[in-house]
Amino acid sequence: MVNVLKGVLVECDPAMKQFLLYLDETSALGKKFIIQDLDDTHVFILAEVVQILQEKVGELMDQNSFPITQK
Amino acid sequence: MKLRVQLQCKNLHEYLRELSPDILDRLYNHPATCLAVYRELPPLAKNYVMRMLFLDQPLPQAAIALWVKKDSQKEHDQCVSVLSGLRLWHGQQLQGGLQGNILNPIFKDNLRVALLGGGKAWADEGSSLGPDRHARDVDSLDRYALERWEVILHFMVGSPSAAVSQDLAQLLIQAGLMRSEAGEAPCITSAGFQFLLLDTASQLWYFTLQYLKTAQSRGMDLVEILSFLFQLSFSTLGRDYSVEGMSESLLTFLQHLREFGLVFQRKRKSRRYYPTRLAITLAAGVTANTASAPTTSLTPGTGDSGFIVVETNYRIYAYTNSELQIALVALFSEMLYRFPNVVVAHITRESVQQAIANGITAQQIIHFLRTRAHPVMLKQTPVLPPTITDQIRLWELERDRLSFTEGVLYNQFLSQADFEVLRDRAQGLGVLVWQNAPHRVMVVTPHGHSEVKRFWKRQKSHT
Amino acid sequence: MASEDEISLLVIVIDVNPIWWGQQAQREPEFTLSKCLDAVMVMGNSHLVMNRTNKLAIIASHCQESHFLYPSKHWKAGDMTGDDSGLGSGDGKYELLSVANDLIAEEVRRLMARTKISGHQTDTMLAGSLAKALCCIPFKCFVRFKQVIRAAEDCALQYMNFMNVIFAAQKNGVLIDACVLASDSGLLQQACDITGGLYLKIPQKVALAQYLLWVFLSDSDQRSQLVLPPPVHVDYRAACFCHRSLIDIGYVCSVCLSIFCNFSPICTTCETAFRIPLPQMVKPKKKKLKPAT
Amino acid sequence: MDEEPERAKRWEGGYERTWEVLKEDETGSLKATVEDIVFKAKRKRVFESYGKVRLGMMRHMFVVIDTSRTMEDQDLKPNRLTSTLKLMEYFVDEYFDQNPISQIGIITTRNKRAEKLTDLAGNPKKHISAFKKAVDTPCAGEPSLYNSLNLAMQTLKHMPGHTSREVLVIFSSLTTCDPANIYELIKTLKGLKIRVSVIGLSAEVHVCTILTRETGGTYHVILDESHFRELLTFHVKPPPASSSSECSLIRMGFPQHTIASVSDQDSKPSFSMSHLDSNGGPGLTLGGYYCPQCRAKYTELPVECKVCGLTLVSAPHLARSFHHLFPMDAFQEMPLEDVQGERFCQACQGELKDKSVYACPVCSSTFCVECDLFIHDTLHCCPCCIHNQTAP
Repeated sequence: MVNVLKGVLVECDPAMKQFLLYLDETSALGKKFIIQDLDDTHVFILAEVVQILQEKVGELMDQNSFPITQK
Repeated sequence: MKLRVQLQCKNLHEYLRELSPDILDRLYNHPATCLAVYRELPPLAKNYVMRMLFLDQPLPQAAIALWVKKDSQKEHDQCVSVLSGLRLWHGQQLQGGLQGNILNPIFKDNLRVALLGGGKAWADEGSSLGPDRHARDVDSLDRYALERWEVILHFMVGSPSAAVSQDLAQLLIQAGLMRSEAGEAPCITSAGFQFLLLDTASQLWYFTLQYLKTAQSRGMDLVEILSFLFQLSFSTLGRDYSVEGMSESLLTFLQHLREFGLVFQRKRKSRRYYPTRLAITLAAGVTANTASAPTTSLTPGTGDSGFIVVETNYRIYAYTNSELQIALVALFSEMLYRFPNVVVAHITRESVQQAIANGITAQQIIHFLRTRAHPVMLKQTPVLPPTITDQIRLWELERDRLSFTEGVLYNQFLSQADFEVLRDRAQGLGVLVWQNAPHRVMVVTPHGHSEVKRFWKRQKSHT
Repeated sequence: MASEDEISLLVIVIDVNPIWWGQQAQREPEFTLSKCLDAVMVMGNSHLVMNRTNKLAIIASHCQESHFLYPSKHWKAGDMTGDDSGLGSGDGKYELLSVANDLIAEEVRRLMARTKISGHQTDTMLAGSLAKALCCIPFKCFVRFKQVIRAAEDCALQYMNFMNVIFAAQKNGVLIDACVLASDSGLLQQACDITGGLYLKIPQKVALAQYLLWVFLSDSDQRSQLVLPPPVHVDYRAACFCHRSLIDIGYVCSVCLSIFCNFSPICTTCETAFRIPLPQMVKPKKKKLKPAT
Repeated sequence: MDEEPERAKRWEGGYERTWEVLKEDETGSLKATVEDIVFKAKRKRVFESYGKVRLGMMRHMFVVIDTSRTMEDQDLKPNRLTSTLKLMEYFVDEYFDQNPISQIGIITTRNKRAEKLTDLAGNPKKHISAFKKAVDTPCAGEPSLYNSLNLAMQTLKHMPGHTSREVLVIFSSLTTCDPANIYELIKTLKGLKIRVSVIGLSAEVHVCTILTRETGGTYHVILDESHFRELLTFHVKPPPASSSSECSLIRMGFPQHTIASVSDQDSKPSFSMSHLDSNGGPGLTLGGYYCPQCRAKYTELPVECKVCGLTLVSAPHLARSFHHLFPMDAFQEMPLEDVQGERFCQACQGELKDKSVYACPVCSSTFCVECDLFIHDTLHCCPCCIHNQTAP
């Protein structure tokens, strides 16, 4: 029987996917959001978390960046 | 699911194609429109039109197909579709039962008029008024046009000195370039940011398109103003024309054009007007796409040469007094110091990310810096330090580490054959987003879901 | 699509040889010089409206001179607002075009009224016109092509200058098209073949405008796509310097490259004495004795 | 070898005050004089034509290209080899443009050996494709001047006496590895009337000075890439023929070009003789040039018929080199104030604005400087004189 699910396909690099899995496991967004782990670079997730997920990724990037210029 | 809005700038043909056939036919009543449309045709289509211009009988389609070589069939088909789409030619049954084509008679007549003369004059020329005592030369017209256009841009970036009419402000809001909270002064939107970084010709064309879109709602006749616009673009710079014989709505339109800087009129009630360079080059923006805009076009407020120096330490020195240009630079950088003739700014991750969040692309920022580069910068290749351009692109990519596509997931297929049948079907419909054969998983667009589902139901009932 | 900043300059050279046109008017009263000029103007107009950056120049090639019909010396851009403003005739023609056309007509009239034909010289100086046409093509343009409307016969005197012009054109990537009204011209055939242009002898003179629009208006990109009249057979045989007859095999002087149909011991052009060749061997090129070492 | 007094080196000569040429104008700008100097240099080439001298119109030239390790130096961008090969492509094109019935061959030298890249041939395409392929050749070892000159000589000495025999060496290394006494070879070359010219890429080398002086060639060392190009251009023009060279009438064929289209029923595709030795490329073609003597078919001219040995050319090919034989006189420079009447360039119809104009000495028409250069460099005939040419 074919199963049909609505959601959002996410394409990303493998490192980013690990971050998504981590967010999912720790329920950092308040709930589990990964519907299916497709392969190394693709994940299928709930549509409603897209916005908040972007912010989380933005935060991660902020943590990982350092000012490259001096004032 | 794009979270960012890209500024869509259609070209003339795309715009015309959307118009109703009735309006199109009426448009072709004016030689200027015919000329403008003809000029924007693909080269091969121009040749077709020219060949058929003096024929009064329809030509068999088979004969037309023989005009091109076999290996250029693709271009031929494209021309045929453009010509039909713009209603420039009609199919007509020939006597022998063959299908033939004939040029749209209205278009044909008016293009002939434009080329060879005849018919009545486009517009009254200033000569009927006698020589103008306040005649304008080309330079002063250029200055005037830029000044006017800059006021609009100033208004958009919120310079206090810039004031525009209520109509114009309304138009900017309708165009989605600005947003107005109740009672407050309008402020710029992300589309507006992108708009500011375009070159003048593209800005003008985008703006005109938006104007046309709302024209009908303000009780204007689209055909009338379009014809007038095209007529303007074919007029001679530095020459005066008379407003004699223009309808009331056209006069209002003229006042708007005056505010944009497309025409110069000494006084509101003046009986003559001068088209400016902006009006005449309007058609140049028609085909120029946003990514690779010509650098030759005039940039307001910069005088003649570039003024921006970018250093590898992420500093920008902008040698300008123009509030507008400073505001533009500030869109994607942090201001550090301000001197009488120069400002110093700093490109930082935050400032660029802020700009990107506002809908400006890295490409646009880089294009902006490159086209306005100081002559000193122009001497080196590449013009901008590669570290800077790369970093700006990287900052943009940072946001793009995830790409989202809305879709519907199909999994748990019972057999590989089932999966393949459905996958091939989805592929055939062009709705397949992603698939993985070993895991028997596929994703289709939400839009294509219903069609695929129906197919699957049928398929199941068969077996 | 043609890129926007490409300038395409079309130079039209018209042969206005009064003798040929005079005879033509008697032969076929329905096709006169003014008809031809009308057709050319249609062509020029069409070229100008094709693209904003397109440029046009028209040169009249007369017996003793070449005269620029458009743009003329007496007219500078922006002058239209001056006292000539009456030029823009009050009809539905594109303003720029009506100004240009009036100007052309005016210049032709002036040219025809001015020149007197001295009896002995009746050949059109086409090579000179082409040379001038080449000079006025600025090197900034990317697409350049020019076109010759040719009426009168070839003139052998111009051969060398003509060839120089053709090679200069080829070097600069200028196409030369020829549209021939009278008899075939060997020189123009070669010019078109070498520069990659089109050569067409018009079967029906009255339909000149249609031919011009159909064949010659297209640029080189479109030509690769269109089915056009087949190329003509070009005669590349040389004419010998002694009898002016066309030859298949001839003798060429190694010093001045003069061509002779028979072996002669002294070159008549540069007066060099030649070595008598040995009896013909299989390889004529290796017929020389090895030079003494 | 007798020790002739050598040309004085620049640093041995008098003290030159090069900067004194520059003069400030009223506004204190040097621009005007600098432009003037650039300008004069541009026009200089025009004047350097030989006048009425017999020229060696039929040239056989071997180009020796050094591909030794020194060619990997990066003083020319991206390196000497790439830059040289690129300029050589330009040179070959220009060479055949100016010397349509001449031939050229290419020799490379590395690892103490010389190797023929292409044989003497009259068609630029083959050479240019050879250059394109040669970009990837590894540069290694030392060059051998002796071996390459010897190789060139072996071919050139069989060339008929009415042609000019030339060797052009592009020499990058400062050393050469020769198996025998090179001075002996130079004597032989001199005897065979082979002119050897050298363009040095690094510095002047004594053996090259002797070589060029003895054989009547020229020796230059490049300053930069544009100078390199200029030096190559210098070799494009046919050199004056030595007085002792022979003259003869050469039998040549002028084949007709037959064009056949696919729709033509009578035409059948056939093999071209020029494809015999090249394994690539299309085999069957429709039209072509047929040798008037043996009817062998060729797709391109000029070519030497492989069957009967006749040189096949087209009349325009010969005409292409006529301008060397009848060079134009240089135009006279005169100040703009002297121009009577309308100040328009007779060629381009532009207004004369520069402070000097150029007048044709024959018809005294005036031209602007751009047209002057164009007329002398490319057109080779005065557009106004053509009109005044009356029947003889």
